[in-house]
Amino acid sequence: MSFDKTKKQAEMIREISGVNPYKCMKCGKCSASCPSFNEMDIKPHQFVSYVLNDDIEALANSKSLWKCLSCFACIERCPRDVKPGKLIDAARQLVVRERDGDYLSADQIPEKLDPELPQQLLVSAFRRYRR
Amino acid sequence: MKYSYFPGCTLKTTGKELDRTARLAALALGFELEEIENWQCCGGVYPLGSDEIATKLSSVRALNSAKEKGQDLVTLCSACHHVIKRVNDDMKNVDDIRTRANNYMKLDEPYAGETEVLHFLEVLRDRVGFDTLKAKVTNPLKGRKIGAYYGCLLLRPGKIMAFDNPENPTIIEDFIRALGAEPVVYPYRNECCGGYISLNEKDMAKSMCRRIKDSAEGFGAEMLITACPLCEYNLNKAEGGIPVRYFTELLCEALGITEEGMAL
Amino acid sequence: MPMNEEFKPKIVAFCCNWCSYAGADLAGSSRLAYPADVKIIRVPCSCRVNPMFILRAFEKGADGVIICGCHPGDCHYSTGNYYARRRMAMLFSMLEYIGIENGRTRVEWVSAAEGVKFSTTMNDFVAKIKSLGENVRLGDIRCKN
Amino acid sequence: MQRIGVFVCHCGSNIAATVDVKKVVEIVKNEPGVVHAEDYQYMCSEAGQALIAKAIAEKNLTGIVVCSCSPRMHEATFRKAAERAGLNPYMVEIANIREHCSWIHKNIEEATEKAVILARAAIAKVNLNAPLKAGESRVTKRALVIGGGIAGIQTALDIADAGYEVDIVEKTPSIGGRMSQLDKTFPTLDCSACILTPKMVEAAAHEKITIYTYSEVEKVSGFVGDFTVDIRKKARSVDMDKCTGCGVCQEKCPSKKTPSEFNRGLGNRSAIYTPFAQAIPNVPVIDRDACLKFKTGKCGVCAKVCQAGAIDYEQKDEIVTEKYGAIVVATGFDTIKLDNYDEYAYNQSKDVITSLELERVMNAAGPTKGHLERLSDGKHPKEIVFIQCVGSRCSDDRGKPYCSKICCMYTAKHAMLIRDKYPDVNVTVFYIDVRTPGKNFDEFYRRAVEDYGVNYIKGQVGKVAPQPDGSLLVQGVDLLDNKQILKKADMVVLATAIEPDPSVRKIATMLTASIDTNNFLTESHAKLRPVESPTAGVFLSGVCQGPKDIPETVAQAGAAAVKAIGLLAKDKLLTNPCTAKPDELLCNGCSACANVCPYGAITYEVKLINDHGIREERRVAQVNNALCQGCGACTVTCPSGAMDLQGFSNRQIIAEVDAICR
Repeated sequence: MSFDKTKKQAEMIREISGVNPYKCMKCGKCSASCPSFNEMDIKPHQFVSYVLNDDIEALANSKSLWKCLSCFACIERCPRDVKPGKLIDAARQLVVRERDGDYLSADQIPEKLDPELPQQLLVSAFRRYRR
Repeated sequence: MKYSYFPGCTLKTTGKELDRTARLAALALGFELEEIENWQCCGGVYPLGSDEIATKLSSVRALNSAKEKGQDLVTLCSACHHVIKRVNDDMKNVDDIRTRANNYMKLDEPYAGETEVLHFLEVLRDRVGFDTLKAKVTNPLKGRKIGAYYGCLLLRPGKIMAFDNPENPTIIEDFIRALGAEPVVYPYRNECCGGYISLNEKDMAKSMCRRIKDSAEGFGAEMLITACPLCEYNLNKAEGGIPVRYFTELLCEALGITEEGMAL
Repeated sequence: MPMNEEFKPKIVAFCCNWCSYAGADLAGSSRLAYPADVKIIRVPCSCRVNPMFILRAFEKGADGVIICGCHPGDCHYSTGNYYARRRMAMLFSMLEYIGIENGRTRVEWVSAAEGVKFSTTMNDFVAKIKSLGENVRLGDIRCKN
Repeated sequence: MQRIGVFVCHCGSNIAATVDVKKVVEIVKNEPGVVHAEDYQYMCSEAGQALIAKAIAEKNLTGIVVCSCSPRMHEATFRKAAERAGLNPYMVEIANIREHCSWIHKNIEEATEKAVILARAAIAKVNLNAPLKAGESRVTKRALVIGGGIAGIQTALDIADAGYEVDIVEKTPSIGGRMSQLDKTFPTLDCSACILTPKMVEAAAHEKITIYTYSEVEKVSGFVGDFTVDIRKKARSVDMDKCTGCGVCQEKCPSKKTPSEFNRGLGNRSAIYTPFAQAIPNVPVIDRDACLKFKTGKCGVCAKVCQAGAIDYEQKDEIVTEKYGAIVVATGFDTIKLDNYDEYAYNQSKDVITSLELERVMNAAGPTKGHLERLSDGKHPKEIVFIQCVGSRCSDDRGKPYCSKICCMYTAKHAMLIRDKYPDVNVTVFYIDVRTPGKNFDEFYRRAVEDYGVNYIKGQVGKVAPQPDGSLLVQGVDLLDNKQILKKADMVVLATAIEPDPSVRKIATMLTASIDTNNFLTESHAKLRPVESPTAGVFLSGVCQGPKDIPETVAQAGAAAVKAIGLLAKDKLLTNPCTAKPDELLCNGCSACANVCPYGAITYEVKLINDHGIREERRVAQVNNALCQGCGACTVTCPSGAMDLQGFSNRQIIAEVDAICR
C-alpha cells in the first residue's frame, strides 16, 4: 500500500471514530478489560499505535477486527477517553467499505443457523461483518 | 397510561415469549404497550462511526412516531434499546447528525431528541415503582434465588444509557426483590455473553457464557434472568448449568398471570 | 471592505485582573494560540466595565466585545461579577434591540487556572464574529476612513 | 501634555522572535505625547531599569509605557524603578506584548501589528494618568492558620517561634490531620506518630499558639494586614477546662456503633470520643447525632461517670471574633470517593480497601491492632494485589486529571512493610508508571523490588471479581508480556487519588482566594510565588495547593510561615491608591454606590458645596481609602456618573478602547 494511501486511511479512522489516539497514556486498562483479549492478535491497547504509525494495512488484516464484541467495556473504563473500541470499529468500517472483503459471505450463513437463533444475531452480525 | 412500543425483529420471531409476557404484565400493571406502526429493524448494532446516518434512520422514524403521539418510547430487547437510546442522544446532542438525519427524513417538524426512551425495566422502576409492583405481586417467588444478567448493551456507555451504575447495577436485583425472590449478586453480571460472535465462533461465546453461569451458580443462583433475546440464546447454548429466562416471564408468574392467560 | 481581503475583526476583551487576565496570561505562557484580533483591556473587576465602554467600542468600529470575569462565587471582590452579569444581560438585550446581534457580545467566566478555556473561548468568539461579519450598526462614520 | 517614554523589551527572544521590536519603536515614536522610545534586550534587568531612569532624567519624562511581559509579572518592578528615578510610580503603564501577544501568535507581521496597538492603548492611557499616592494601613500582628494537620502545625510553630501570635482552627476534635492516620512514612520508614506527636505537643504548649479544635472559620472580612474572622467553636458538650482526659466517659458510653472517622470507618467509636489516643487536646466531644442523650433524652451515663463534672449537654456553639494580619490556608486533602470505580469492587467487597485504610490496618492502634488481616473474615491474606492510579490521571469525568504524586511511594512502602513482616505473603503491584522523583525515592522503590521481591507488573486492572470462595479474581494486563492476567488475591489495595478537602471551597470563597478546576488553591506565580495566594495576605501550606508528600509539605509550610512573618513584621502597609473617588459636584446622594460596595467603604456626609457659585448643603458620598479595594462596582452603579476609579478612570479606559478600535 502506498504511503499516501495509508496516511489517508489513518486519518479516516481518526475521523470516523472521533478518537484522538494521542490521548492514550498506555495504561492497558482496555486490554485488561477485554473479554476477547486472548483471541486477538493485535491487542486493544495496541490499536492506537497502529493508527499513530499509519500502519493500517496490519490493522486491516488483523483478526482482532472480527473478534471485538463491541461490548464497550474498554470504552466505559478507559481513563483517557480514548475508547479503543471505537478505533477498532472504525477500522472494520474502513475494511468493509473499501474492499469487498466481507468477513462472511451470504452463502456461508445457512450452515451456521439453528432454529432458536434470534433474528437480532443475524442482523447485528451482518452489520458488523458486511457492508 | 399508554406507551409507544418498539418490539424489534427478534420479539416477532424467536423472542415471542418476551413480547407476549411483557404485554400481559403491562396490562396487569395498568399500562399499555402500543406498537408503533410500520416500525423498521433498528439494525441490531449502534453504528459507532461518526459519519453513519442511513443506519440510524429507522430509529429516528420510531422516535419521531412516538413524538407525534406524545408518548414515551418503550423497548424490551437490549439491542433495540441500546441503538434507539444512543441515536436519540445523537439527535439531541450532535448537531451534524441531527441536521443530516433531518435532511433525509423531511419531517414536517425536525426531530431533535424530544422523545424519552425507556426500557421496560425503567418503566417498572421509575413509572410504576417497585413498591407498587411488590404490592401487586400475588404469587411471590419466595425462596427462589435468582441472578440478574445485564450484559453490555443496557449499561454501557454509562453516560448515554443512564440506565444504572454500569459496574455495579441494581435495577434487576431490586426487581427480583419486588417479585419476592432473593437476588444473587455475582461479578460477571455485566460482562459480555459474546453477542453476535456466536454466529461464527461458537466456542468463544460458550466459554464466556460458561464463566457467567458458573459464577452465578457459585454464588447460589438457581436461575438467571435477562432482558435480551441474544443473551438468552447464548447463555442457554452454553449447555448445562442453571436455566436462563426472560425477566418478563418471572414477572407474569409473580403477578399470577396463568398459563391459560398467557396462552391468549 | 475589498472582497479579496480576509475580514480582520476588531475585538475588545475586558478582563478582570484577578481571574481572567491571569487566565489570559496562563494561555500565553502555555502557548495556547488565539487570533491576534483579540485585544485585552485590564480592569480590576468585571463590575468595572461600564456599559458606556461597550457602546463606545461599537461606536468606534469594534465588531465584538467580550467581558471576562471570575466564576460566580469566586470574585476577588465577592460580588462584582454578579453585578456585571446582570448589567450585561440588560445591556446585551438592548444592543440586540438596536441591531447589534447577541453573538457580538458575550460574558464568560475564566479563572486564573483556565488558560485552555481562555484560549478556546477566544477562538470560538472570533469565529463567531467572523461568521457575523463586520459590525455596521453603531459605527460612527466619522471614525471610518 | 505628558512627556511619555516607551520602552520595548525583547525579553531575549521571547518577544523579539515574533514581534519586530524595532518597528514597534519606530511606530510608537509618532504617538501623541511620546517623546522617547527605545528597545532593549531585557528591560527588567538592572541595565534595562537604568535605561529607563536615564531617559526619565534626560528627557524629563512625566509618564512611561513598558512594552514587556504581563503587568502581573513586572509592573511592580518598573514602578519601583520609576519611583527611584523620581517619577510617581502610578505614571507607569505596561503593554503586555509577551503573554498576550508574542507567545500566542506565530505570524511576525500580525504580532507586530498587535504589539503596536497594545502599546498605543497603554500610551493613550498614560496620557490621562495622574500621580497617585498610596495610603497606609496598620498590620495586626497575629496570624490565622486554617487546618491543624502537619502543614498547619508546622506553619504555626514557625510563625510562633518568630514571636507572633498564631491561632490554629481545626474542624475535627484534634489536631494531627492525615499524618496522624499514617503508620510509617517513606522513604525512611519512621513511625508517623513518633515524629508527629512531639510537634502536636509543642504546638499545644507554645505560649504564642492558640488552638481551636472542633471549630470552623465562619466569616472573613477585611484585607491584608487587617482581616476580621469569625470562628465557630462547635459545642463540644464537654468543658475544656474541667475535663482531665481520663477517658472513662468513652469507656462507659453505651452508644459505640458510630463508624470511626479516624479509622476510615473500619472500626467504631463511641458517641463521646476523642479521635485517637494521642489527640490534642485530649478532651472528648459528644457527637450529638449519635448520642442517646441527645437523640432520646435518656442516658446521661457520661455525666454520671465524669468525676470532674465536665460534661455539659447545654453547651452551645460559640462565635469568636478575632483580628489577623495574615491567613494561612492548610486545609489538606481527602481520598476521592470510589463510587465511580465499581469495576474494582470497592463497594462490593470488604477486602478491597484504599491505601489510607491499609494504613489503619497496619497501625498497631488501628482496627486490627496492626495485624494484617482480611476485613471480611479476619483471615491472614496470602496474596495481595495493589492497583495504582485509581482515579488519578483520568481525563474522563470519573476521576482526576492530575497525578496524586504520593501513591507510587506509599505503595512501595506498603509492599515493603508487608513483605518484611510477613514473608509468606505475595505482593503484586499493577502500575502504569512508577514515579519516584525525590531524594532516595527511586532507591527506596528498587529496594522493594530487589530486596523484598515485590512483583511489579506494568499494566492496569480491568476488573476485580469477588469469587464464591471469598477470594478476589483480579483481571489485569501485563503490557510488557502482552498477556492478560487472572490473579487470585485475598486482598486488593487501591492507590486512591487524593483531592483537596471539600471544606476548601467554602474557605476559598470567604477569602476570595482563587481556586483551580480541581479545587486546589491557586498560587500567585507557579514558580516565583508558590506559597502565596493572589489574594494579598493569604498564604498556602500543604496539599491545599497541590499534591505533596510530608517533606514537601513541611518545607512549604515553613515557606508560607516566612511569607506570613514578612508581612507581620511590618507595622504599616501601603494601600492600593487606585480607589474610588466621587465628584462631589455631580453626586446626588442617592446611596446607590454605598449599596453595592462590598467593603462598606462609602459613607455620606452633608457638606457645603459650591456648585458654580451656588452654595448649598448637599448629601454627598465619601470614600474611605483605607477600606476601598478598588473594584469599581460603585463607578458603574452611580446614575449621575459622579464616581470614578483612580488608575482605571472612565476616560482612561475609553482612551484604551479608542486606541484599540482605531
